Amino acid sequence: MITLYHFFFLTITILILVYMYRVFRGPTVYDRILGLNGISTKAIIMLTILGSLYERLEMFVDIALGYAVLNIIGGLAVGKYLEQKRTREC
Amino acid sequence: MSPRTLILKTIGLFGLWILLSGKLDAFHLSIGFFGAALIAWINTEPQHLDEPPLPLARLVLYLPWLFWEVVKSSLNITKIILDPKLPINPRLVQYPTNLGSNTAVVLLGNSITLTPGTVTIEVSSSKLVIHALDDESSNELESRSMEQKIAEVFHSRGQT
Amino acid sequence: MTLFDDYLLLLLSVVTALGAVFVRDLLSGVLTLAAYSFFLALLWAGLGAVDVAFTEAVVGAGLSTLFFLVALFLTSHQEEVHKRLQVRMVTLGSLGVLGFLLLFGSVDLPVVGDPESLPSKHVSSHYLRKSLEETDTPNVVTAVLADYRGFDTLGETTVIFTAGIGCWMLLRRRDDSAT
Amino acid sequence: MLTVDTLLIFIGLFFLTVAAIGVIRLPDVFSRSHALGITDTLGNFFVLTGVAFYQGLTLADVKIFLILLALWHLNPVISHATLRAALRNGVRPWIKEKK
Repeated sequence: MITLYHFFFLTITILILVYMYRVFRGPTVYDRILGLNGISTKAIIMLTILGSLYERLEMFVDIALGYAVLNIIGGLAVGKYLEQKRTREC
Repeated sequence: MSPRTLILKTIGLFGLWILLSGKLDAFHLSIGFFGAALIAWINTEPQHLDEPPLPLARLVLYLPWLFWEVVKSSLNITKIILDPKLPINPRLVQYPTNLGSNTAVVLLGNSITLTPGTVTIEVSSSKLVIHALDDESSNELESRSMEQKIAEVFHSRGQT
Repeated sequence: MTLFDDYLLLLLSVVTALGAVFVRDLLSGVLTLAAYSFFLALLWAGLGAVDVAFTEAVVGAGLSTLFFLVALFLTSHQEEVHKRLQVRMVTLGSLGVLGFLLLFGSVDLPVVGDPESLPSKHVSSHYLRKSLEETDTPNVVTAVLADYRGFDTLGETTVIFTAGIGCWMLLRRRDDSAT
Repeated sequence: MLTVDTLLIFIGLFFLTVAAIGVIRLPDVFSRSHALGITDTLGNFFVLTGVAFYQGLTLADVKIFLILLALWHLNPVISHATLRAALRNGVRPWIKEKK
């Protein structure tokens, strides 16, 4: 049975594909990172919606929490990396 | 680190553990307690003693106001993006501030970034460089209402 | 209707995997790889393997990205494009053969959840029936990974023991005078 | 059947879609980060509160609240770090041509 939550899931998938377009096109590295940041935020939302879909929200929320925290560390590391290393635009 | 901060840290982490695990039997509680104590013991970062403590009560009052600002400016940006003409006028704004304490400046910069339409790019203790997307959000920035609010929260010398 | 989500997730992981290969910039490649392993984690979670999913999300998407970044600190992050046609053809050909073999092998795999398939008839029924009373672990996959396989393959415990020692070495309190 | 949770998620998805359109339409990194700002704040808030309403009040709601707190707190920091790196490495903001 297809519920509204399937529709939500589909919408977020399409949104992630839109962000992937930005990641592929660039034009600068920063655009790609911005796009990926958007993807990871969407992914956290996707996890919670998938959790409601499978009726096992408490399990998926745990994963989402861990991912959110580490995602933030990763984002900061990328920012630091880009600042220390002068980058050519590509 | 004084024993008092150690105990406070342990209690805070233990509370977080109980929230996250949701199990109240002796086994999980004891694991959580030892884990919290261990982490509090390992983290002996010196506290920033020169910073005043956060005025938590007034901060709680500040958050709903911030949320309302976020809603307002989000609707503004939504209108801009959905407009076929895309009426944007991006610019960099130099924003001198004299909030004084670093915590207040960080809160200001974070609030400005959280509000869609304005993003903090550079921060120092006396000046921020902000990228504003359109005229309305840069006018909002010029009115300095956010800085006044934060100055009220911190009771510092935020002359505007 | 779980197949619906599985197909969407598979589509996303294929797109991100292709992205990781085709993006010319190494940094973006690393980040796309992180997104890819996250969707993989979602697939694991969909199959009910909580702690595999958790490990994949935390280690695959989070920590290994950090390690790749640290490695990138030491190199240039532009990829050099090899233009030699011959090498590319060999790579393409061998990858094609490998892909064909993998797809060919997947034809014989049992359907997920099929009670008549060979793996379901062996020890799995014992695990499914007894794992809660034998190991006190609510999730069967976790019980198999951590309890049943923890000691029959010695590697599992050795790895965890070594990781514990490593954590201790990194996190132990140093004297304030030493640092 | 339009309940509170689906309504909230619909509102959130609307903002998320607007943000995605903005990320495609806007001209440079700096203005795109504004579009992403909508997602990070309002979209997340509405979708996550919607999901929290879905099962009534459970322990999962507390964790959803923690996720929301983490996202609200640290997404500005990430976008700030990215943009600062962009500016320092010589990416100039796009400016409207004077007519």
